Amino acid sequence: MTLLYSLLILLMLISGIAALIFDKLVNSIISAGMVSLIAAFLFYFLRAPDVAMAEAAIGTGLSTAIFIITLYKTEGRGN
Amino acid sequence: MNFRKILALITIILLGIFILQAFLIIPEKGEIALNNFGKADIENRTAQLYIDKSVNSTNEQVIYKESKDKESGSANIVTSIVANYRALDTLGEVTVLFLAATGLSAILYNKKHAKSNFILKEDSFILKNGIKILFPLLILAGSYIIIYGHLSPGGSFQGGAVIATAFLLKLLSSKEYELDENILKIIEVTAGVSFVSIGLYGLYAEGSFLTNFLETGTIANLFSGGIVPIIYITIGLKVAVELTNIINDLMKA
Amino acid sequence: MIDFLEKWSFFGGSVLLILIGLYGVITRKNLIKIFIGLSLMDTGINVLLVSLGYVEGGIAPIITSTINNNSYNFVDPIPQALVLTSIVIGVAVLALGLGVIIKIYEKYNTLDISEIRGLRW
Amino acid sequence: MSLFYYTFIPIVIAFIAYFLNKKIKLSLAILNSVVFAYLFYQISRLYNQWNIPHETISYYMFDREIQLIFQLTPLSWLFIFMTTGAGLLIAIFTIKSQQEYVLRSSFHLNFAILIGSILGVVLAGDFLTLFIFWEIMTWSSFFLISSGEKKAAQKASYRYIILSTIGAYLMVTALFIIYNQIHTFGYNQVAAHLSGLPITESIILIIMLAIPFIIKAGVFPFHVWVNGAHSNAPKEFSPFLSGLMLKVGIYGVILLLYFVPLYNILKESVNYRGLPIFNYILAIFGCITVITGTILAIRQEDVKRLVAFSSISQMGYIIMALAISTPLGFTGGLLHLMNHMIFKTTIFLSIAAVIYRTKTTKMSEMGGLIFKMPVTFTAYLIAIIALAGIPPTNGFISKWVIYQALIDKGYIFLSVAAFFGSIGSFMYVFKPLSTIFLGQLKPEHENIKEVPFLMQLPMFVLMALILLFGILPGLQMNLINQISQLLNIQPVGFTLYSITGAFGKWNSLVIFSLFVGGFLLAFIIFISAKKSKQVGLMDTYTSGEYMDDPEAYHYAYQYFRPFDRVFDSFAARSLTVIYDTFAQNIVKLGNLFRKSIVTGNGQTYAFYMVLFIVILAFAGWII
Repeated sequence: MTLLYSLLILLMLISGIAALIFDKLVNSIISAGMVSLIAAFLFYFLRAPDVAMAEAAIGTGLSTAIFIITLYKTEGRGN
Repeated sequence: MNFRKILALITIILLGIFILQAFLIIPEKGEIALNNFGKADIENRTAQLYIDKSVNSTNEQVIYKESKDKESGSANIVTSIVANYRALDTLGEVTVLFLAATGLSAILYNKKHAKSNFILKEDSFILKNGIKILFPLLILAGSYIIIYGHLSPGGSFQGGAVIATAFLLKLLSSKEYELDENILKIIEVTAGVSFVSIGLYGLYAEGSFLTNFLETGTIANLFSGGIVPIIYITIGLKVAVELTNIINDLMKA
Repeated sequence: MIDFLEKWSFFGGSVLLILIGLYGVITRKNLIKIFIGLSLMDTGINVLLVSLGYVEGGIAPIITSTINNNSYNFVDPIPQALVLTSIVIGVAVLALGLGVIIKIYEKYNTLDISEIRGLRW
Repeated sequence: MSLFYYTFIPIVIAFIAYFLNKKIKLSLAILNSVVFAYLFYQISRLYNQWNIPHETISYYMFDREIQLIFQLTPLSWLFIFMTTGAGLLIAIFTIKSQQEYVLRSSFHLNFAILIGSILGVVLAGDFLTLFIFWEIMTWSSFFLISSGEKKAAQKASYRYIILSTIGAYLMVTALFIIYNQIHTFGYNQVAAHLSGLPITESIILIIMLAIPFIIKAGVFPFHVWVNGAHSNAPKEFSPFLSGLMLKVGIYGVILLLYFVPLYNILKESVNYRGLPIFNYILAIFGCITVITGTILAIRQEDVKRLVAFSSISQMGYIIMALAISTPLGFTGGLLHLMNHMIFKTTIFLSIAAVIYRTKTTKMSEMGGLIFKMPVTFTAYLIAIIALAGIPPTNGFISKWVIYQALIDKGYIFLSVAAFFGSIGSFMYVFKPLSTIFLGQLKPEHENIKEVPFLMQLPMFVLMALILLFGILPGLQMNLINQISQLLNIQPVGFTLYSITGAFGKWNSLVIFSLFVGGFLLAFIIFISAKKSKQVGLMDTYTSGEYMDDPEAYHYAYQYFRPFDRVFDSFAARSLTVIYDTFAQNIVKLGNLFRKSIVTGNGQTYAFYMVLFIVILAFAGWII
């Protein structure tokens, strides 16, 4: 079980780094959403179902959505 | 990697070392330090009183579907903290949310309204028809999460976010769809005012702000927890409306 | 190895996530990336707070039909309640920031922070 | 009447009248005149009542008793008498002259506060009281200067307030150092304490105390504010600024040199020809002030600037005379102080009258006003005769005493500077006379009339005073000898008509009779001789040349050009340029720092924050 957490955390860190490294902003945003999703899993494993739900709904869903909207309103307009 | 980035990296590594060494501090007597992972000492924390549902230390056991008239009768302890013990914090949090949404509409305020409120070039058939089925289901799910917030995992924040997501999908699905901002305003104001007036009634009836003045009932019944479910519903409405507003503003910008 | 991971994976991981976000805030040129960095820091802090309240072998602090009284080994609910509000505030503030970004883009027609010199005097 | 009320009344009346003035025009000017007249009357009754006890007003601040102490001495009586007298004359002058001036109400408000604060400075019995009123004086005069009608007034007042603030900081630092050691601000205690300290320490403290006074007096290294402030201040305030504000600085210098007997302390330091080095340096500064002021005054094209530079050079005389610390020098300094106040006020008032009618200060835009404004012309003429030091006016007597003092001690350099300044003053005061009042009348000034009587009245009074003190210097000497007695200085012998100098006696009655006789003779010749013909100013014959700048062909333009040419390089290296270069270099240094640290990039600031936190953590870790 510890190994599973550790792997998830590693994945989260890798996604975080990837979110900063990617050239295309869409990829960055999706990676950031990935970080939130893994964090939601981690919350669940930490016995915090409320927080996990909130993170899943808000961090993964809404945050990513408003990032994408902003992207389309700025540099993404026309793409 | 230019000089600037290397400098930033070194600084941040130093900062990380300083943060991490805080976890290694072994407390001396009378000092407070961070616990090791999984060794949280709940017995000596305020949390134990919240779990026992007795801030005044009567230490009776709380039993599912049996205990009555506990000071905060909700089965979900996180909910009882958010909506009862620390409800004043939550009021402040809702205020921050409100201010952020207001600030956003002030920043993005546009007299012309000429810009498209939509980001896709044309309506997607699948999304448009899928939403027709999904929208009421999402609203229902959100409402369930909010209303059962004091019994099961979930609550107003999660449910509010789900409802806001439903509106996001609706906005994405169709160019023509417009939210009626007046209704949003009315709901928002009603929710905020009722939250505060519940608090004020507590002040009037029990002597302090946001105190429980209803019967708390048996734990884990739907009608239990005193003012907790009512407050949670107002917060849920408020969160849902604010988040919907934020999305609406951003899409119309 | 397992002991070390068990002790440090959550704390170390969340602190590292905060530092990664901070590094992004300091070095990235694109405004949206800077905000991604901020949201990573946000997530990292939330994970750190919740993991501080974790109890070994603990269960979620909800009284249900199986967990039918409060003498079980619950995890600390207070950090969870705090993180719950923190997440919502986080997204609201993020939206406010992104609204500012949209306005900045309308004015300067770029997202490169080194070209937006509004803070000079 | 309690001494405190002399400072209190003008300030309170000023505020009351300020709000009254919003409703009723001119009420403030008239009320000010009435109040000043009352104060003048009260103060003149105080003459010879030197044994009024010290007056103490205590108040509590931070659980500590703080006292305002007021005292009356012959010296302070001289200054309060001059202040209220000049204030009264100027207030009368402004009733008519300021009818079109926009900032009228604030002018009178600040003017009354200024009068009150100067009274406070002069009546103060300890350094704290002096400092408080000193600051009120600085600020009210700052507002007065900055309310000038020209744009340059703001820059000039800025320069003034910067210098004043530097002085005030030095003074308050020195006072706190002293207070920390002896827990009192009294003049005598401070002087006693200073004489007990090691000589270097006490000299540093004395210099810190003296610099604000020297700045206000406009002496050489700090004279840069004077010309701008005098020439750009409202035309009615310039007389007061030159006539009294500069003298308050002199009061401070007298206070330090004689009243607080620092001379005794300084005697122990290095001496140069029997004079403490501090005094000698001060005298040299005074001498440089005379030369600088004179040379720069001769170059000016703007009449107010010209008179402003002349003020600088006359202040040099006073400082020089006071610094050499002989009985004759002290007497000469005080005499010149009074006389300079009288004739410089007259000059500025007459110029204010000219400006009131012509609305310009450029000499090359005026001419031939002698028949249009005869009273103003007479006032100006008599005043410049006094300024140039020609008998039978008061200016001659004071300069004569100063020369006596300088020659008696054998300071060749100082004497040469004094003579140079005297001849130079002759040159520069003649320039406005010949270009404003003599010469041809400008076509646009055909319809000019003499100023109203209320504006003539102060000029008449001052003219009478110039002649009175020129004939009867004993009136002033009476008071000056009382001051000398107070300060343990050997009095100078005098009668009503005569003063005994180092090399002989000056009998003004004989000289006056001679002058009147000579003048009558010259007048008869003038009447009987043929009159010169008046021609129009614009009849200039240009040989077919096109005149694109008629101003440059006016004979007032660059009047003393051959003389100026000698000093061109000197004027180019003026102290103002040096100060400006210094300021620019400081700005450059700041920019260098700013550009490397404050980049304008938000990210850099975020990085600074992180760095700061890391440094804090590191500091906490190593401690």
